Amino acid sequence: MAVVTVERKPLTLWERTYLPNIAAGLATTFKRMVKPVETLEYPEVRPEIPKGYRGVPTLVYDPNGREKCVSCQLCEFVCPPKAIRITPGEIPTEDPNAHVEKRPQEFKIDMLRCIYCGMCQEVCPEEAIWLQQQYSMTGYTREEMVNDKKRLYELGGTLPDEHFKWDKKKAAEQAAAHGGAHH
Amino acid sequence: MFDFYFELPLWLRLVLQGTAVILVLFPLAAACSMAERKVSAWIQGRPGPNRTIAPFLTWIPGIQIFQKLGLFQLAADGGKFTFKEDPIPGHVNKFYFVLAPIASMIPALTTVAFVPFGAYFTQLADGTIQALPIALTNLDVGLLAVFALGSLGVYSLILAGWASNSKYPFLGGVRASAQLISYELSMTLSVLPVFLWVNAPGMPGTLSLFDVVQTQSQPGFWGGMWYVFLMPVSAFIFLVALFAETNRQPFDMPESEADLVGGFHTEYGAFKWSLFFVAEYAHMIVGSGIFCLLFLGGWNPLPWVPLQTVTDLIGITGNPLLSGLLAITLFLGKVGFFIFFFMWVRWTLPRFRYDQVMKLGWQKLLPLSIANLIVYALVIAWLETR
Amino acid sequence: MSDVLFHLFAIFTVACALGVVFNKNAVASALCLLLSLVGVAGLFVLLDAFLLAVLLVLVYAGAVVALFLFIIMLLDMQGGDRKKFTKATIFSSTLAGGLLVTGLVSFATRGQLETDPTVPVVGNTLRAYAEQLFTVYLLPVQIVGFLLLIAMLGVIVLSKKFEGLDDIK
Amino acid sequence: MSSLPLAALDGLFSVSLNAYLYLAAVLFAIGFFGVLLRKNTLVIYMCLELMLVASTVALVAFSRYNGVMDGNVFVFFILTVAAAEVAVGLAIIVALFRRRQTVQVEELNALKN
Repeated sequence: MAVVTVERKPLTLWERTYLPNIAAGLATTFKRMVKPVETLEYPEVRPEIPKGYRGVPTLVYDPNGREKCVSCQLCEFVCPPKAIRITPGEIPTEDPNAHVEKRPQEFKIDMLRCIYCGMCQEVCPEEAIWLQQQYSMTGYTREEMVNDKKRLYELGGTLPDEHFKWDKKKAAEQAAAHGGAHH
Repeated sequence: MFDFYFELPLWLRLVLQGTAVILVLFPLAAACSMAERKVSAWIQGRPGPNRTIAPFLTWIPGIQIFQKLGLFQLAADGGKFTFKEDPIPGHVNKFYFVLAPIASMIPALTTVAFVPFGAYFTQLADGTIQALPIALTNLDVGLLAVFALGSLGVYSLILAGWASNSKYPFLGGVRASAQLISYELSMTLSVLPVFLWVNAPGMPGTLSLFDVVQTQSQPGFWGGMWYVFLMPVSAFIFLVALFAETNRQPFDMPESEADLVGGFHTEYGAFKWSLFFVAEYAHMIVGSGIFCLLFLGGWNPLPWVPLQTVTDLIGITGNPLLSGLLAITLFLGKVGFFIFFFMWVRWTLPRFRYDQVMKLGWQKLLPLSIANLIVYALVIAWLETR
Repeated sequence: MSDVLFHLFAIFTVACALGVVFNKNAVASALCLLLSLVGVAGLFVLLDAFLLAVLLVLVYAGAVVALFLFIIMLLDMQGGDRKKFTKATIFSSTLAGGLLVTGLVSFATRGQLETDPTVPVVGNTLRAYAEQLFTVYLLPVQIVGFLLLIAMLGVIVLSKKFEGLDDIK
Repeated sequence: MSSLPLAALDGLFSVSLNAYLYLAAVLFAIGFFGVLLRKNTLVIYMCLELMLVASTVALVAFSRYNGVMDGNVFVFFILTVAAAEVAVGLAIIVALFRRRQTVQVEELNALKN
């Protein structure tokens, strides 16, 4: 590779006093000073959270109000700091969602351990756990910093769903049962 | 109206005047610390301290302006400094450790005595208007006295550094002594052309700061000219040396938060530390005041527009009180701009390394100021013999 | 009142001067010297020599003592004198000092000195000093200027590091 | 020049010249005593300065009481010479310290014997 030597122009006497550069610097800082401030008055003015922000992990309902989590425990398994603890539970047969078979009995995320890596969201086959826009978790005790199932759903709310995979499965089963009777 | 005042004994009047000036200077120095925080914030695109407010005052309409300006933060800081626990580390030399911050206040407050803040006009019996200085003392050797007392300020820094008995403060103290001696030379030499000019034959032979301003408020092109136009190099050297003498960035070698933790005041806290702080700002105020008096026409509003033109225009020349107030306002306005300039420069220029500070002082500024002095001496001599 | 001020300043100056001599710590000695000089400046003011008072503070207190402190810190001396004074030293120096005081005081009292306190103040203006310095004392001024130049050169030479010289030790 | 003459405070300039001379003598003797007594070169230097200052007190007092300027002008020269002397002296002390690691006069005895 050819080496190109760039001739550096020697500074003139006027430039060597650094006065022109000092004046330019003063002008820059002064311009900066008359511009409006760039910080937000935080508790009153909240920053605009961009889409895809990875905040606190939460659990979500689908638009029908069904818990999406099926307690497969993949997130618990993949979680690097082991912040997630899931107690799986059966869904009783009289429940309208009985065809999903399982849902978490208890779902705890220890926010003192969570590193906001988003792997739980990545791994979830049901798109049930989402890192949403909530970015500030505070509490007075260690216990307060552990989000249980109720709190996780409170934080998560309902997200739109395009797949309705369990409904489709139920419909398919029913159709199969029906069709089977016909054929 | 104020006759009763002039009937008081001299010593009582002096004490009252001195107290009044200190009572003005102290809050002014404290206000500078808040100004510093606000200006720093604005330059960095932040609003700065704007939340603190005394809860029992919130009902007053318009008080939010002071809240936004951080005035209550200032009061809170002052309260904190006063009432906070003030531990003395076990390894220090206690007597000198306590003495140092007190010693720092002495030159800071005494130099003010020699600075005239303004002038007022009185009508003499024969109808001529005479300007009189508003100052504690109008010494013939006023400027020298300010330099002399100001140069004592270095001892508090040396003492603090030495008494702290710890590496970084010690280095800060040593740096302070070397830096302040180095720059004092250029500073003193830089003002000599001004006094050569003022003391030229036909001019009042004096070192008084008031008379320097008076020579800048004459009618005519040469009479009304501010010395910053006449002697820009002098003004520049004086300004740079002033930055070095007040330990402001980019010459903050004694403090050097970057490399010496806090320099000479590393071991200090609470009230003692705040005394150093106030002393530094008081030095800044007095230094800017001297600069304004020497080079920026003191209390004259504009170059070639002396104060008396303005007072004549609005018809308060005969009123000592109003003309005096106007002069003080103009002067303090200029000083305020300089305080702002100090802060402005702080966030513009990078800090020097210590060897660069020494090199600049001895190898650049000192020869420059000597050359400047010689040139002006020759020019003034030539003008005289012409 | 100037009587009272004189006594105050005199006692202050002498006490601080004694502090210079008797302080074990060199830094404390230097600070005592500083205070003593301030006292002398006060005396100058009482004698209506304002310019000299200011110059004394500017040159001596501002620069010389600061230089002393700088050197003391640069050399980082622990304490002042390492060895205790011998009795002979103390005795002989006290004797010499006492003799000097006696001699000077007797000399000062014996002469017929003009002590008229109503002499008008002359020449506390800058102009008076300047006229004296640049007319009567012009040659001394130039000689002193030359001396300063030589001193500066001497200091620069002295503070250079000499290479290739072996230690005398 | 109308700067506050302190004597005007009570309208009487009552201290006699002898008082100033005594003071100068005592100051000079203290400096001399210090030069003889102390072992630290720097302190000896300070005592020398004290002696010089004592002489300036006498000069200024003479000048004031005789109504002449010469004593005051002499103080100028004394100040200048003292400043030069201190600069050179301290440079010598630093050079000495570099070489011998001490500033105690008793240990600086290379010329002895």
